[in-house]
Amino acid sequence: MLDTLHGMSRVSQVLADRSARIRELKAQGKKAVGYFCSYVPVEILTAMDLVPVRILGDMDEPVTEMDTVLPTSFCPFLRNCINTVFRGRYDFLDGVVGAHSCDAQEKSIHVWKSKIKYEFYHYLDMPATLHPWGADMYRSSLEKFKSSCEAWTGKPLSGEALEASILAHNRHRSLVRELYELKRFDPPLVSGSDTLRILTAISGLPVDEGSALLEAVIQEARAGKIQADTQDKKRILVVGACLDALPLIRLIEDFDADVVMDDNCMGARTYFRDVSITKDPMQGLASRYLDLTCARTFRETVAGEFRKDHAADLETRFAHLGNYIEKWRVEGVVIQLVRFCDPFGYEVPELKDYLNSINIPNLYLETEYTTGSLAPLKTRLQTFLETLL
Amino acid sequence: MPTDTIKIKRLKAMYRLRAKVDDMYTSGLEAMKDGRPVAWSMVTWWHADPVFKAMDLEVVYPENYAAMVAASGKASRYLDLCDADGFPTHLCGYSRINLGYVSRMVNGCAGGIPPEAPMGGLPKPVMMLSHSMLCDARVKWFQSLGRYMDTPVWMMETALPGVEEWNDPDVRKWSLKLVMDEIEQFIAYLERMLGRKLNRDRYDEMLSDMITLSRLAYKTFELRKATPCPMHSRDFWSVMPPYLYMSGDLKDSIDCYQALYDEVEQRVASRIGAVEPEKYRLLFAELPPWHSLEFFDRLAERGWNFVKESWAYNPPRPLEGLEDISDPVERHARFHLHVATGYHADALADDEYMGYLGYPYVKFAKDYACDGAFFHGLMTCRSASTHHPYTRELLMRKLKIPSFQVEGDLVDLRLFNAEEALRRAEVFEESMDYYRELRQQEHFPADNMQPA
Amino acid sequence: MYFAGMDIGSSMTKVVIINDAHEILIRKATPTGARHSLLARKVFDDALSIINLSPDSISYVLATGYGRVNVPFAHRHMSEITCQAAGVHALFPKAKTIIDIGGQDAKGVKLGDGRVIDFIMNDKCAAGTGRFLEVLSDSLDIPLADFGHLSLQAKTAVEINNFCTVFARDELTACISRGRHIHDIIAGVHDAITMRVVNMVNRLKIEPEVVFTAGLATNTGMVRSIENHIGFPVSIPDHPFTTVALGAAILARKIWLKEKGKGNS
Amino acid sequence: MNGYIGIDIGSQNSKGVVIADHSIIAHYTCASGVNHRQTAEKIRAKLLDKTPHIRHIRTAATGCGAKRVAWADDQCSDIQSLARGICFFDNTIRTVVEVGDRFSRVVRLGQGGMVIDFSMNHRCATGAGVFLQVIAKILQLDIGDIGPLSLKSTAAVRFDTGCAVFGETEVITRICEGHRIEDILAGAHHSLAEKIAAMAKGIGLEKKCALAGGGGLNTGLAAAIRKALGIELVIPPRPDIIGALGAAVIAGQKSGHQAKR
Repeated sequence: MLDTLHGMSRVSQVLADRSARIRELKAQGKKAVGYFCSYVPVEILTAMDLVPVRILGDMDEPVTEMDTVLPTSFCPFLRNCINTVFRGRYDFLDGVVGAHSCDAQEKSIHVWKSKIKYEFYHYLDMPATLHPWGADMYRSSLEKFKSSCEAWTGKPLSGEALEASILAHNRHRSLVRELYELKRFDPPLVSGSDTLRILTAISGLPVDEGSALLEAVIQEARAGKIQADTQDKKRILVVGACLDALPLIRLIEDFDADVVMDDNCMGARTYFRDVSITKDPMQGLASRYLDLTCARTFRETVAGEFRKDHAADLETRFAHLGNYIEKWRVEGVVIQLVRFCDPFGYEVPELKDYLNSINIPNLYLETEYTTGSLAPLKTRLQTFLETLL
Repeated sequence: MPTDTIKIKRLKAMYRLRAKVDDMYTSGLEAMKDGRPVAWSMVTWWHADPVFKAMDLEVVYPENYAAMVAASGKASRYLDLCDADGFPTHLCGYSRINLGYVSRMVNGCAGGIPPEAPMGGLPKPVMMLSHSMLCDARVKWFQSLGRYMDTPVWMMETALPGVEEWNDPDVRKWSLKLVMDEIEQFIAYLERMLGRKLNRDRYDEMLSDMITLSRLAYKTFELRKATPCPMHSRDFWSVMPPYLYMSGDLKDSIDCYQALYDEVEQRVASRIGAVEPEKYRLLFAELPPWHSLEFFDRLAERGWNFVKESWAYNPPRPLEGLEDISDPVERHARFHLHVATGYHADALADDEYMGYLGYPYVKFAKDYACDGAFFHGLMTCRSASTHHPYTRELLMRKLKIPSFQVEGDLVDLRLFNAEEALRRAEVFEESMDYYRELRQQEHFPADNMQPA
Repeated sequence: MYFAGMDIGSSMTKVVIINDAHEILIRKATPTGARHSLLARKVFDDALSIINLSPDSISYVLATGYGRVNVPFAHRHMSEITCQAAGVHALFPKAKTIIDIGGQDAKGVKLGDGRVIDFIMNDKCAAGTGRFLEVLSDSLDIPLADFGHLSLQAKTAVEINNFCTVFARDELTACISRGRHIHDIIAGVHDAITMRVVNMVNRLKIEPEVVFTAGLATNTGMVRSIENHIGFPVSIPDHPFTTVALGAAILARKIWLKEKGKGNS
Repeated sequence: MNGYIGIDIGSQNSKGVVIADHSIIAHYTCASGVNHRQTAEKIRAKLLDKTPHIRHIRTAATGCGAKRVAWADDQCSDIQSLARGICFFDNTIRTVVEVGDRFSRVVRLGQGGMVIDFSMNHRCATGAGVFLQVIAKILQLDIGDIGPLSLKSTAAVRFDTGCAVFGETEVITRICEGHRIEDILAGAHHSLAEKIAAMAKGIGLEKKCALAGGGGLNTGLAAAIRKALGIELVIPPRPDIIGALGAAVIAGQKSGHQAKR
């Protein structure tokens, strides 16, 4: 049976075929819902007994099905993900949820929906700022998401069920944070690549199975079974949009460095922010999800007042990075983006300004989300890491 | 066998409307000289325009200015500065020109207008308005200018509901509420900034002038369904800015458009086409190569007439019952919201979900009886290029209408190879002929449907 | 003690051997063929025999360049940008910016007392690298060595529109058949490369003293084109091919001393 | 007997064909060199002395150097000549893939070689034959040998470079990693075939499908494209002259004589 293994061996087993466990759950009558982005409220899906599955691309696979879907000058990550869907790698999905987080995702969802039919297909519109009236709109948009889930499953979603699901996901997130705590040691008790493998595994499992797996993995790490070997590794933080590029983390590890911390959708951006428990659980969800650290949100310190304070703006947008850098004793930051990413692309100079202002060496890398496009990064990464001597 | 007899017949009424674009810049510079505030704004598809006008705040549009800098071949200096400041090269071409321009203005000219700037340049703004319609560049661009200027930025949101979602009354309710809230909040912001209250009557007047102008433009372009088509896309791009940017005096624009409508109507009556003989009727997808518009004269010599352009640059379809809404803010909001949702119902009926940008072309191809679609893919403009593969396949699947692709870019003029495109145009005519016969055999709606 | 730096480039394999007092005993460059993992050993042994040293007299060997990963006898490998910085700093202590245009890529490096502060690199498109000249030299069958003085006699350099090297070559062939002079064509290619490289290096804010090194530094036409473009003179090392290997040898010595825990040099 | 000449001045190689009485009477290929005007003259002279018994009614020129063929009666686009040429060879063919030196083209055609839809690579030479030429040069192999050699591979090596010219760097890195030449070549052929297949899928494939252009002479590439497209490929005996053949057919059509086959 699938769940006899546990800890890191279970992680490897899940990664070998992410659909295996989902097909088992579907055999027991469960339904699976695919999503791309950290802005999809998975608590609502879990509360409706639906299995949220994060859709990922495959850097080794050439993109061959996109010629009548999406152009080449387009976010290569999304184009690759949709390519894997069109090649049938996610045929077990019963439903899909897309969010108007970035422009690329908003457009690809409408094109996808025109080409492949699912039982359930929801598009979650979102505001681009944190203005209160924008938050009102987002709240209604979330209500609509909840009611369309109810319509599809034919079951009402009670406040208790939603609150239980929020608690389960908060617990799940706290376990991930506990795993990250182990990376504050020198050497870290879990390497950057193993962290990403764990995060990728749990992104396709129901929340309680994911939590159980995390507990086992944390125990193994505490017992030193996953520990990275040598002592003087340089401690790196990787910033980016959705980073499931295991080969890039391995490339950094090849040059005697370790990714001890990150700010991207597979890692800290998703797990370092809990849903506060409020009388009305939907309000807790709305305020948490609007405030994630993705560059797509337009953040101004003095919204509304008639003045501009650029230094304060940088603090609002990047202070969380400063805290991570301090707590995880980071020596260098790699800003890793895929080409054609606008929200993060416009932020590169200001992010470098901020990192330079706190004297943290940083390197900006652009890839095409293919293993081939990583090869030329070897020299850049090695040079950057050598400057940290 | 190009003969010089076939040339694009330009409309006389077009020239007065085309000149109005330059007024936008001269009035901006005059305002600066007399110390009056000037704002920079993204195109907001009529979400902000009546408020700007009613508050008598001078507005200039960096997107339009960047297009002119690129067309006049003066972009490379600003592009190099933008690259040198560390911005990735794949960002929106217009934004890179503006980022470079501001870097030059602040670091090179101590905040003054650079001497080499075309059209007298853009003055330093007192505020900048970002907008969330259509692409991320228009959200993040003005925020990035914070590195150079201490100019406050106001962000105006809009709702972008999906095709299926728009069919749900709840969604319509809260989408409209957001758009109305944004108008009220923007008015409050400008009132705080300028220290004066909005004259609500003037706002109502600006609103009705805007709607009248938009309806008149829409009526004029409907006449282009006639065969032969009386008005070429070249004239459309010249007359578009006055209503897209609501520049200058709206009442004067309405008179100009009335003259345009009469001239086009007269051409339809006497069956005069913009291109004669009109061998092929084509759609044009998204932004034209501003720097090489004579390319269309060469195509006109082959009998190619361009009869309709993107949904994004045409006036929205008229909304019934708009006049009966007493509250001007609600009337304004419904007018703006209708821009991106005008074709959602048609798309839903056709089980297609790219309701704006993509699907309108199916309706245009039918209503304007087109033989082909010209897709101008732009390297550094994703919102104008993302839907091309989808729309090409849609036009072929639904209507058996072939598409012709030419690569270009907003700012790098070398990418547009007119010679090579003209060589392939001859071959594309064979495709258009083939599918025209096919449509007639299978009597597809596109061909035998009389224009509405 | 003696220290060796091996730079396995795409077109040339270079070796530099220095002694404890930083004196250069040998600087040698040999064309890299297709089978270059065996070549590194041969180049190393030849150099040793010229200065009649035995292999085990070399205390530390540091490998760099594209083929650095498989130089089995090297103690360690480092990136060619770090080595370039060390090598150029040794020759030009006041250098602040390095412009390096090789056969396969072009690089810009900002220096702070011999250490790399910032760097930038193009290895995606051949048009901004020396590869462009090799392609042109092939189709015009004019040796690369003559490109320098030929381009200096140009009256008006040709403007090249095409991005891609392959299409640019066709464009230049068409220029030739329309009778444009060889001098103007070569000068046009020099300017095309310079514009792309200087645009890239501008991201680091070019500050004098500027050192122009690697393959194209021997091309007087390129030197002129770069100087015109950045607006101030550039210094050229007398062996521009071997500055990276020299840097590798210098770092070999530094790391060896650090590991030995000996006093500073 | 009346005959028609077709001249195809390509970026690397140029070809000439004479047709008469519905068949190919003579053909000649040579390097395009630097001066296209002279090359066209050379081809014309060679064709004339190969067909003394033919009255050469009309000539059509195609390819990037077509304008240089001053004495040609007609200029025709490379896509039209490809379509007419393959139809002359076999009029049941509905899709033709041409792998040239600089451009790869895919054309869907209808009755009489009429073009229905087409696509080709634009600003960048990726997906064109030059990719394999660069690799053959760095491996010091003749272009004719790399096809058969690639077929001997058991484990093709992954190839990812976008730039045709930088195929060379990728080859060097693969060699450094100790891969066998056959596996590297197989990887290069597979990568090129995939790019062409993606372009072909973009406009839809209709059976029967043919392979033309210089690439058609490379057995390894033909096999790789068959695998990538997943359908059977017909290859004419001389795939590289199909463009010139098409130009000759167009010359015939233009002179009112239907060169039907």
